[in-house]
Amino acid sequence: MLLYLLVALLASWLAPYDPLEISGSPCESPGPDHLFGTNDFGQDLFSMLLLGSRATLLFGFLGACISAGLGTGLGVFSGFLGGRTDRVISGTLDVLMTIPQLPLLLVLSIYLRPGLYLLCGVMGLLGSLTQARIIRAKVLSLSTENFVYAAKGLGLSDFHIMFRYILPSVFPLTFVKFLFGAQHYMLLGVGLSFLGLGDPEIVDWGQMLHQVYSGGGFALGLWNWFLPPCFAMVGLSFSLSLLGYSLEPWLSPQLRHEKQAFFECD
Amino acid sequence: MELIEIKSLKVTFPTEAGLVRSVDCVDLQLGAREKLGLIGETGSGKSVLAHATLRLLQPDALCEGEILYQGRNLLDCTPTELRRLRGRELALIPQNPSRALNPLQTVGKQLFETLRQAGYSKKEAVAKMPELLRSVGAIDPDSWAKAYPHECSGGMCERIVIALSLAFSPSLLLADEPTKGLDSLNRARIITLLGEVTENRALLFITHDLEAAALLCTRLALMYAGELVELGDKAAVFENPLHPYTRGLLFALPARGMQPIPGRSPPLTALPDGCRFHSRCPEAIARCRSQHPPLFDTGNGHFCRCWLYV
Amino acid sequence: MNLKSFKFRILKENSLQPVRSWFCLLFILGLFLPACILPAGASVIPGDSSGDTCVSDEELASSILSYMEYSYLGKEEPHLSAEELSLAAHNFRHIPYGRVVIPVSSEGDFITPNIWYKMGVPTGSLIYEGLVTRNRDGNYDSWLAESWNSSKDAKVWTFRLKEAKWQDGEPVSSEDVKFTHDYLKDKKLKLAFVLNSVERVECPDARTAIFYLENPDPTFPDRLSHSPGIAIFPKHIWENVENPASYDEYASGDTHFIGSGPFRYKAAERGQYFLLEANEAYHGDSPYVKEVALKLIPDASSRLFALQSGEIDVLPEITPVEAEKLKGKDNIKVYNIPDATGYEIAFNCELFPTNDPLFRQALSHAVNRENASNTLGNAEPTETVFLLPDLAHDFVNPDCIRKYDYDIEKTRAIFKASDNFSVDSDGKVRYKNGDQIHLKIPLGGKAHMNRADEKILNAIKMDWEDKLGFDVEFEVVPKDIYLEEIGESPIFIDGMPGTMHDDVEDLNNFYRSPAGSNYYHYDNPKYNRLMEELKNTTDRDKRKEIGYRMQAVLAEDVPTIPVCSTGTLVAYRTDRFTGWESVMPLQAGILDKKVFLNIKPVSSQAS
Amino acid sequence: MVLEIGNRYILRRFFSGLLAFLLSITLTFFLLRSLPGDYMTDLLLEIGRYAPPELVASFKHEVGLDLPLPEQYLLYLTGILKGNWGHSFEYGLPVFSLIREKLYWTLVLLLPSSLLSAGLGMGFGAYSGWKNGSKTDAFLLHSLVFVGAVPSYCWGFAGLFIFSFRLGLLPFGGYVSLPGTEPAGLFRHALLPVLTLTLCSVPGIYYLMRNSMLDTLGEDYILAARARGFSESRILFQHALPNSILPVLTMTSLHCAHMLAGSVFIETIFAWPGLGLLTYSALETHDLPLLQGIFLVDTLLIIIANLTADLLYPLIDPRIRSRIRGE
Repeated sequence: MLLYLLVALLASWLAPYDPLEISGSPCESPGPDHLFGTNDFGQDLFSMLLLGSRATLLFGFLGACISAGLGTGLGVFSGFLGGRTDRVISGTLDVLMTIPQLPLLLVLSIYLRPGLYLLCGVMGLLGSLTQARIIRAKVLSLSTENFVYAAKGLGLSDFHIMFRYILPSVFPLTFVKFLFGAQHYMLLGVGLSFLGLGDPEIVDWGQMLHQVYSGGGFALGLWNWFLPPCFAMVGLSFSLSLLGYSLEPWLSPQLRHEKQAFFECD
Repeated sequence: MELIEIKSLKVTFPTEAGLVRSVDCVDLQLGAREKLGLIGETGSGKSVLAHATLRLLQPDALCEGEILYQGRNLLDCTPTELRRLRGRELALIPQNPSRALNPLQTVGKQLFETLRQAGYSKKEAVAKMPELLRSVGAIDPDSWAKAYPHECSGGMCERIVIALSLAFSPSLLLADEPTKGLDSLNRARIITLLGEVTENRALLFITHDLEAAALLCTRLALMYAGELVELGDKAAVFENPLHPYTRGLLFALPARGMQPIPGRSPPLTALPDGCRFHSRCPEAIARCRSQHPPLFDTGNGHFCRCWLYV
Repeated sequence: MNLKSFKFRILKENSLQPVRSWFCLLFILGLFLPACILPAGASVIPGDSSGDTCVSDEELASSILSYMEYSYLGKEEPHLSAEELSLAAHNFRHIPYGRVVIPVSSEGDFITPNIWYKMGVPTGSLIYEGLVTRNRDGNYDSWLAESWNSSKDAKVWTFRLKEAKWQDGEPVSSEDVKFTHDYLKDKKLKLAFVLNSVERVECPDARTAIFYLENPDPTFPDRLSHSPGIAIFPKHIWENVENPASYDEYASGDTHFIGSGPFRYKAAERGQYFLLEANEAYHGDSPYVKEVALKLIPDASSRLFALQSGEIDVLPEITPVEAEKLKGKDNIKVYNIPDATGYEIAFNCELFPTNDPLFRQALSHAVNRENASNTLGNAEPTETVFLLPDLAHDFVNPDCIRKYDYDIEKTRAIFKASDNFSVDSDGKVRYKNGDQIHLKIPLGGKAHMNRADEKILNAIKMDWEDKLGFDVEFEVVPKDIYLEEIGESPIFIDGMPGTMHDDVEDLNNFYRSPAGSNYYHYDNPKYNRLMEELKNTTDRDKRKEIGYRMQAVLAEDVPTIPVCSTGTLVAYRTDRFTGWESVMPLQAGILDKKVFLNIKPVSSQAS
Repeated sequence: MVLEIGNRYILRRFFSGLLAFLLSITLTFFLLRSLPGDYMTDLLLEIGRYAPPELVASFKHEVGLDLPLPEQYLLYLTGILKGNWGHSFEYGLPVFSLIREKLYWTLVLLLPSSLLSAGLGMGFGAYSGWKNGSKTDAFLLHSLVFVGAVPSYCWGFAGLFIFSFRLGLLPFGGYVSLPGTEPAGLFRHALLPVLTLTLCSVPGIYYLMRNSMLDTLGEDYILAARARGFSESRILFQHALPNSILPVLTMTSLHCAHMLAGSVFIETIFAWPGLGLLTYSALETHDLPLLQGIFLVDTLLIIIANLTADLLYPLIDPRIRSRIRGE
């Protein structure tokens, strides 16, 4: 994970060529000049891979940030304030959630002719709906807990309780969802570019895959062209989800009572 | 011969925070038809003890010592043997009765299954069900049988759970905090009920409710931080409490002035040297801090773990 | 309170060793590895049971020879099996045999006569036919029309039809021609614009159709034959179709796709395949192949797989890289159909700095066409001519060829001589006031296949930046506003539309009518006058002469710099059918009647 | 049974579904119309410089693009209610019948694969949760996390490459072979895409199920059942499984509806002429009415899946049932 982040940050120093520059002849085999060879355009694949990590990571993390942030905010508000606010928000969520995400994204990416950020925003927005639901459920169960009553009893303001008491309690959940979200959005972003719907000016792995695929590199067995972005993506996605899965039991309340019953800690 | 004999039982759980010593060298005997109250505050290891007796702990829990049931060590039994013993011989009335019932099945269905498990034929089971429900105080057994667990009140659930455990007519009943979370009226009813149903059985009554224990039991055992600290006849314990902890508990009763014990019980992962109660003990002496006291026999079957009774 | 319970929340996942997860990974990959290492097993060609394998004429001849030797001289046994001999006989006697499978990338590519929304019946349709068809020599081949001629003023065109039959047995008559015209116009179909200039169609007899035009049009057959071309429809079927917009031919029972072409509809599964069979009652020579199957394979990689495994027999429109890699494979051959599609660097003759003819001339010398073509892989450099010599033949003014060859020194010389520019000692060109020359070139997003325009520009950019000191910048513009964008850009790259440069008529591109404009914002009164003259001239030699003069004007003004013309790369399996390269279709890829009339099954020696 | 759940509940669910549907209609309509770049510009690019303006105008008129926006919207709405979803620009056929036909083929893929993935995911998940901490559990968990981390199209390629190209065992895609070629039935054609779809949706369900199983195993009634001496298999099948499947079931129905959208990749790779491929080609050609139709169908399917889950839930969970009755 860290390695990926590091590569993304240092990409411009590490990359030997400008990824869009034509630095060699088309379809060179891997060699000392071009570590992974070149594509049909003569662009250096190694540089593309390195710099592509940026857009891909950005896509995943930005989307996840938006969805986690917005979802948590909405969920906390709706769950904690309850009453009419809650009914309005959760009703809207219910309705909005039935809108299929991928088709909407596909349509939008065609018609918004999007920058990366816009797509991220839309994705995050859609993702925040589910997130908000989960957080709301959690907050609802939290607000019946004694410490919240106690805080209310102390006469603390709603906002104070929300920020000081509720937010820290839901944070672990948010974080886990953030990790899964990052993985999900990354794959989604790569998928969109793979369909050829991404921003043509930004190099990312999905676009690289798209080029290989539509350029016939896959069917013709040009492994040096096809495998690096594939492995990079799978590796990143795998490590993200492993991280999420191993953190989830630690942070989510779901599996808590397994042993708690015996220790009866209050 | 005693019905069940627990000999220097140790239960530990490995956790990342260290070894949790839930039950530490506990010795207990229980005769047939004897009613023992096991008293202690939350986290003192009462429930673990009960679950250990039925071998219901997590596979990673380590049990040492011996639990002899009619001379047979339960810790050496195979799973199949254990299964035969559970319910038939040793029955558990679990905590939180409302959560101890499968929410997707009606009470009647669960009772029926249990009766079938106890060896009744289908017809017998159907016939036996209302009888059993009536025996735990149901006035309208049919409507009880049709109800889902979430539709039952706390007292009702408790009764149903008791009925389930009685389906086998076991010789030992382990009741894990049956009065927890009930209002005083229901509490009294449940205690009376438990008294009735255990007339011919042994009962291990786990509670932090001293009064309930006093009503139901002949002997009392007090646990603190995984250890037995006092064991004796009901009258002896109530009238002549030996251990400062017992005294503290008694004084915390509403009838006796409601004076709480200061401080908290130590974490089970980092137990203090010496007496485990010393930090909260008003009568602690220097020795309490350094040396762990054994269980002293003060005569008349009254035991106490305190350096005051050397 | 939560913190404390955290401590006790131990879960078993945490005790799993991370090493094990890598083990799992390796295990899964390991499952697939053997399959990757195993040799490809799909080299067996499917469908031999239905008798696809055939022998060529030469093989037939040699086998007959050896058979004779065996019979009469008692020599060795003949090489060919009875089956192979019979197949050879099929070829020899011109009896349709075998099935050729072609992939199409979208359902729209099936030969459906969906004349409402689509561009109409492709001229390459195997089922439907037009009146005439254009060939590569700049002339026309007869199709449904046996002969044709025009009146002196080129306003009346008479077509004499062949004695042909619709595939359901009805005779083709001039009424059908008239009906097609009327139908297109009545129903306001998209294709109607092709026939805009036609006033009416008359049918003096069953085999004569006369088109009366509003204006003289010496190139009327050109109009009818391509871009996109008009196919003739059977009146007796289509007159019952009220609303072509929702007419679904798949669902129309017995009247499926009735045309007059060499192949007829046999079977189809919507979205899967379209199967045609040879029309034995065809008015021309019937084809050698019995069946043509169009198979939907939307995915480029799958198409390549299918070719390599023998699922399909030919794969048109592959990229140069694919062509390069396919060349080494067994049983696969790649050839290029030189195409009428090309690329040019176009100028806006009204915007600064391209409004200066000197600037345009100078840049014409600074385009390394050789280099640009090489980056494409399937392109031929075209010199400064505004008609493609391959197609327009003697209409190309020989004086204009090689007028602007690649020579940076000449560029510098022109700039040096200009009042508006200066050239410094390094050979860098500046405006007179010393400013750098900045050029912003829009790129059509992903609109263009293989990003050919980008490749060309990249090749040229290096020269312009390094040698001339320009600042060249590309701006990727979305497809749908590209047209607007290039209207405001002084310099842009343009794909020359297919078959637009094959006739002097096409020089109309540079003509500025009193009302309208043109792509290049080019306006030369002399040229406009010539164009008007050309439009009213029907005599071929005279037209040629006017064309020469027009080209001379253009060569002087350079509203555009043709760079290269590209071809369509086609790969085919050598072990299945032969004769692909004998006919080079003019457009529409290989889905051309003439191609399919020529290919023959071959024998596969391996089997 | 329906009456028992309560008409009000059904009505409310239904109403919220309807609202969502209307919302998505409105959203797509205005979104697509108000954004720059419509079909006409693409069309003009296609025709090139030939098309005279009057043809363009008549085309616009024919399609209704020249009316004011609210009027177009009203027309569209009433049209949809009447089953007239417009004409596809590209195919020239009514969108509704086009989608209906494609939907059939998508369902041919989707139904078996959703059943398979639900079965496999729940089976593996339950097993993994039941045997929590064992080697099998660890193996399943890690393998499936890996499977889930690889995007669906990668699995699609892998399958195509290995089974169709390298081994030549399965056909290359599509649902029928050309007549007269090797006898490959629908089963052999559908095998790879179904398996790929299944492979990609199993991990999600698996993980849900495993968690849910772990949750349930921590419940007191499992302990109580053990204390009563029930056999392990009985505890699993009577207590643990029914209770842990409940929360997964609703998620699974939604999951399957979302698989529909995910089939865009799979169908393109395997030349399966379903909704996914239709979406892809509609995207490529900017076929506005078709896109809207597909989007509506997707929404509709998700709403139906939601409704099914909502109605199914009270049928199997008595707690929900009585809560609804209480309302």
